[in-house]
Amino acid sequence: MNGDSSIVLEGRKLNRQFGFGRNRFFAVSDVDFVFRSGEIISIVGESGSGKTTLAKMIMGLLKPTSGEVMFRENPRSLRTKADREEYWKSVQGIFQDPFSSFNQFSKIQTLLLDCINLLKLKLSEEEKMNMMREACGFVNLEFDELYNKYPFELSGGQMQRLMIARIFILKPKVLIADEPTSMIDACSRATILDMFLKLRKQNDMIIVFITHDLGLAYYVSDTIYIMEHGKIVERGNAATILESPVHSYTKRLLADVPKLKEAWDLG
Amino acid sequence: MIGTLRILIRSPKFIIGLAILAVVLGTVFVYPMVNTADPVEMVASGFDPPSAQYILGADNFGRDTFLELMYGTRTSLYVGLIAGVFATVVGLVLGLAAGYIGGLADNVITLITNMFIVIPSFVILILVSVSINSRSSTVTALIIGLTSWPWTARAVRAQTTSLRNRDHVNIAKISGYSTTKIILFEILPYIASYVVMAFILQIASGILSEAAISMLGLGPYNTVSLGIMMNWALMFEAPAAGAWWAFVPTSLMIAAISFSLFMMNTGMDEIFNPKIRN
Amino acid sequence: MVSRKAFGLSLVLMLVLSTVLVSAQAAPAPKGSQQTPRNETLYMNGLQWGAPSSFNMLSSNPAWPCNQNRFLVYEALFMFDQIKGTMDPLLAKSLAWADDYTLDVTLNSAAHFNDGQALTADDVAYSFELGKKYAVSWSPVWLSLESVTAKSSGVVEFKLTKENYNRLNVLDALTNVPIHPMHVWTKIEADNNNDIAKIATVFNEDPVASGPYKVYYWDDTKITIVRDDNYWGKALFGKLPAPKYITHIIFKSNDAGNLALKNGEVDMSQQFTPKVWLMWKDGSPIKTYLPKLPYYIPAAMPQIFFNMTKKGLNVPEVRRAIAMSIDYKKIGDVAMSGYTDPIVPGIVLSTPAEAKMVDQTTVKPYLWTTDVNGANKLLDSIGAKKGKDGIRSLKDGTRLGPWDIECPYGWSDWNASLEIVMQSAKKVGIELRTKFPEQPVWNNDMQTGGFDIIMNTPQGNASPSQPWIRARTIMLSEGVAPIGEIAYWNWGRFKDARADELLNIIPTKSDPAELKKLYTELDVIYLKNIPTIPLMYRPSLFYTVNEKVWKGMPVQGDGNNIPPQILSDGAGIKGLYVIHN
Amino acid sequence: MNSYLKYFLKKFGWYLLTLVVAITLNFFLPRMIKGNPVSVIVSAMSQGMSDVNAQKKLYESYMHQFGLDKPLFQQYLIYFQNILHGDFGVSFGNYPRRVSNILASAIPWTLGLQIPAILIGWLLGNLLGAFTAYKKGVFDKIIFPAALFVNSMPFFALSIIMLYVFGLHLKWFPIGGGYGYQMIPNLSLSFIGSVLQHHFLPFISIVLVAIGGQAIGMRSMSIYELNSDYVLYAKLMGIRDSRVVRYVFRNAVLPQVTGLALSIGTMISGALITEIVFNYPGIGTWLFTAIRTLDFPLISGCTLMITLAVLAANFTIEIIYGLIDPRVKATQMEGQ
Repeated sequence: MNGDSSIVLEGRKLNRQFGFGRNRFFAVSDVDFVFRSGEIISIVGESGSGKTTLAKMIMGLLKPTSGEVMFRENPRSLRTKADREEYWKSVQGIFQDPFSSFNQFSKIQTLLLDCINLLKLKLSEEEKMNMMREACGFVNLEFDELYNKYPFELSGGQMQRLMIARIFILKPKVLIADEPTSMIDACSRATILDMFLKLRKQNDMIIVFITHDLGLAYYVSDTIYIMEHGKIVERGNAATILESPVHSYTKRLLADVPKLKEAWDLG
Repeated sequence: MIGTLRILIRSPKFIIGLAILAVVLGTVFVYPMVNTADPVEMVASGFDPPSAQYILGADNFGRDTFLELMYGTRTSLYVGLIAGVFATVVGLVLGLAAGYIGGLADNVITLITNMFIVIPSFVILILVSVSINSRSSTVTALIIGLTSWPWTARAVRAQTTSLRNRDHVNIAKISGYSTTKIILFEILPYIASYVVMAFILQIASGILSEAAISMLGLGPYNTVSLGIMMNWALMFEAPAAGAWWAFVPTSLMIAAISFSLFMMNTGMDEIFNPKIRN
Repeated sequence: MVSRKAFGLSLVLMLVLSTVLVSAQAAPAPKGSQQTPRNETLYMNGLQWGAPSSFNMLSSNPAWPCNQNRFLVYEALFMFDQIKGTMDPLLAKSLAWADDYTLDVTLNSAAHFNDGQALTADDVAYSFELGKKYAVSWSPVWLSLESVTAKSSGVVEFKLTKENYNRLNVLDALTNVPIHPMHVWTKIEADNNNDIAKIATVFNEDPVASGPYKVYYWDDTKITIVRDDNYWGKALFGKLPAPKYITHIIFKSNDAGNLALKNGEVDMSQQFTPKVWLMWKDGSPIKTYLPKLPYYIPAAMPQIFFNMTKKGLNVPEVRRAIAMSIDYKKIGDVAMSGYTDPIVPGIVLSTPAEAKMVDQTTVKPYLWTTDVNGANKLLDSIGAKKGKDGIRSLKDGTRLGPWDIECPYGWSDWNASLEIVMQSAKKVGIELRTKFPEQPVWNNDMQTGGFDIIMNTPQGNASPSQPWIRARTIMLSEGVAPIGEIAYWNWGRFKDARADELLNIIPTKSDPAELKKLYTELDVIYLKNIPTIPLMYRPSLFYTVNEKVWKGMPVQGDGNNIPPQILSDGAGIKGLYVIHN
Repeated sequence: MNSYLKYFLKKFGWYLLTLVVAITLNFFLPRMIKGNPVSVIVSAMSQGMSDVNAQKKLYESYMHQFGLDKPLFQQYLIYFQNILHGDFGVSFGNYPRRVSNILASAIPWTLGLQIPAILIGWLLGNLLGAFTAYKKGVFDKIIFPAALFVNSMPFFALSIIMLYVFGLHLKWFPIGGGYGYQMIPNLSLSFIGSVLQHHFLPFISIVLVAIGGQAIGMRSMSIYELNSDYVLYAKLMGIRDSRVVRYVFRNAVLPQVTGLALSIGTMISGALITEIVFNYPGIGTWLFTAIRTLDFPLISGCTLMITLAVLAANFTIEIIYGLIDPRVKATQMEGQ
């Protein structure tokens, strides 16, 4: 691990419980993590292991029941609108299902305009259009054909690329990618992964892949966290973990790698 | 919006419903402009049979039944509309609150909603109406609305709960949307078709409820409504007097209005739930 | 398939089961026959609107036929004849005034109760005493009575009070205090510790009484009584009443009752029947007491009471203008189906018997009739100008309305009348709004003075004390609680010292000429002040018969001269001896 | 603990809580009105009474007897306690009759009228709905709107028209009441015959409206099922039509059972007004009388009975449904 680069995000004893009383269960319990700038991290676990819950807490979409998220070495605050906007300028996400990531009732351009607005840039209409055109160009989409369309007129791959265009505009410090390729056909998958890596190179961005695919994790990441039943059972350098797994769960996951994708992880 | 309408126009059921409603609305709003007489003026003698002058004869008071029917329908539509708006707004607000906020608010609202679904609304309608001494048609409408919101609330809550966790809502959040904006642009459009359909049903059930409580003598004071006309007809023994014109047209009018609304609703249902389409 | 059969079977079972339940829960076990043969049963309606709650006349709400004035089970000393104004002997043979304060009543020695015990002066004294001891419906007579004693077994002596001297009250009581068997009720009293609250809850399922019928069967839909073939009155009337059974059907609403009358399921109806002439248009054997309009003998004047404390309504000209605006003819024709003669305002009815009690020429200048122009002129003359909305305001700015005009929901003839009054008042620039709440609300509003204008009938019963009792109900201010508290008469809180004085003097007088002078003076006060407006005449009881089964029902001009007191009240009971199949 | 037992207890607790809320509403709502029923009783009793003090005494004694002189909350506790003992108090309008006594006399009539009518209406309606969904075409085009139209008509409107046509005009059936007036209830055939004869018109008018409502629901459920993948698959597999139809019917009817639970309140309410039209001696007619006289205890008694019936029906259906349909049980048992 690169001990010298600065810590951007840190989780301390994060817990998330659902339900009350006898129905209560912990989706995430006592999770610690440290994300340093420039790193690519994978959080690997089976469906129901709590990785999506964890991702949502990192993105600030779910409040932890207890524990703390440190952002740039300070406790993260999401209390005011300004706090939140500041955080989301730096921490962004991409979700698994591109179809449900789009509001079916707004046009494509709204999605990108929202990002420009979040950045609070004072731009003319013309400049905004150019910015969006550039973003679309980055993901190999023709903005002028698309901007007035509705999401249902697009394919899944196009949608997910638009999501990446969003990130291109926002240029966050951290990107949480929750199974971003699991619902994409195999040949666009490689392109999309390439785009992620390109983005990272440009911005020195941390990418956190949330995935059930240990193979993919190994292929892209520096650090791997293995999650089971809401707990991080093993963590460390990708190569180390793959070569000498310690925890039995990791071993089982490794054994499953050749089988690949029994089901789509909807969790 | 335009697109939706274009699809709706292709549904014969919706069109039939709309046409019937349009005819009813046209008649009840245009006819009183032609015949400007006071509907409560007693112009004939009680239960005069239909004649050239009074095409539906006279009611027990010797009022022109047809003219009264026009005004009565207006009142009933008004009551149905207000009740529908009230029930839909309350249902929508509570459903959104429960579904979107979740947690304790959800538990409390859901508990209340489920209770008011199981406790017959008719019972509450009676109890509240009995307890209110002076009832205008607006008050009656509000009482009816008060008893019919739980269905909308329950459905809106269910849909909101599932929408709340959808990724486009998450994307909107991390794009800096405020809660109001999320509800308005990310959730409402998805449930709008349902809410409109529920609203149409609420109007129909509002009209039927007004008729039912007016039959019990708990309807609004100092006005003519379809329920009150039915009530007078029964109280003044129109059936025994053979005065079918005092209650048959009224019954058919109630049926026609709710039929047209039900038809529109079914038509919309077939559009928005494509699986039901035949 | 099997399940469907089982389903059908269980449905049938359920139906049968519920029938069994219905039969099983029916109150007294049916004795002998399973039904009362149609040609032996007289069916009535309109005197009982809810299921019987008791046959106990000491309770607040005894069921037909154990109501006051009704002589089928319990009887009183005399039967009042509404037409002739006479008191005909029943349990008593005769009455005699020993002096102004002492009245001796001689009993019919044949009289006995249906358990065989003789009915004596002790039973009569005891029955009156019950009213002194407890608050029951005939307690008020004790304001005018000092004592009731058994002079001998056959003679009862009534002593009247001097300070509250009122012959009318006492004569009324002779025609309506039900005579109870002392040997039965002293025991009931003892069993309940002489506590009226407890005594009043005694159901009295099989009343021991002296009348021609005994309670036979009752449930929520009807009450049936059966003839006592051992009835003492066989001697008095010469025979037993014709119907073996009398059933009163309990309808929940007028319409069901009228349909049953039309179909011949009811023989005698005390219900308001709109357009009754339509009933016999097709040749059905349906009759009213009078063959022509107004069909019924008027005995009461339903009227609207003004709240004299309301601003605007306390102006006599406003009240007179409303009185002159009202379309009385329309009320008569539309609301009352024509069952009323043209109304002559005043405290007396227009019947010959009452009309002669005031000097018609003296009161004539004060009478009013429908005169919209006149009403408008009157309002103009006091400076009440019409606003933009056509409603007038008084000089001081008081708007004439909106005032609620109130009567109970479902009293269809009254509801219609008030609709007409509302329409009428609009024509002279006064805004009224009809309000038809449930009866208890109306009653409460009326008694506590929580109304603007309210409709009621002041003392509608035919009795020897009319028209005094009616006038008292309209005008006596003594003993009337202020607004907010309960008043039992003069609900509008009218106040006139001379009227109070006259109302106190009249019951002590018996000279017709003197009475006429007093009544005339009282009537003039009434007509000048207009505390109420009579809207119509109304019979004290409606009387419509269907002769499909029972023929010879008493009607006017049939030679029997039996009053329309529906075969059960007062002298109306005589009808039971003339009808036949 | 057995998971079904847990489900059962949870449901039971919930319904119990709902009942408590209903009882509370039943008590407080009617007491908001200003009219005082005691004054009616007293004024009936004191007609012509001229001693004001005597009247006052009488009034107070009744206020005391009905417990109306106590603080409202105390009245509520007493009311609650009494209800637990099956005592609904004394009817104001039929004093001194007890409300429980009145209800006992009315309930068999209402049950006898409504249970068969609603069940038969439900059964016929579902058959008709499935049939029209399956046959489609002209049949559907006529029956569906007809059913919808009948369902759009309030129960009482249909009742009045039936009363007019079959009772008054054609004179085929008696026009009101529970049995012939000449009858005295007993177990003879003639009495049962009379009951059935009076039963018919109100029964059929409830059935007709119920058929309409159920047919519409069943039709759309069946169409939904008929269009689903498994039917297509079954057809491709060459499974006989009649068998497919049976599957479809079975799957479509399950939601209809819950539908019945949810609509039973509306149905009972509508049917109660039918009783008024036919002067049928059941709860509905009593309720009407009670409202007219503001007989609080009786109004509460009637509305409570209706609520109780609806709650019981819902509870029963949910319990049976939980037993039949494993999906329901599973979702009910899930954490939230």
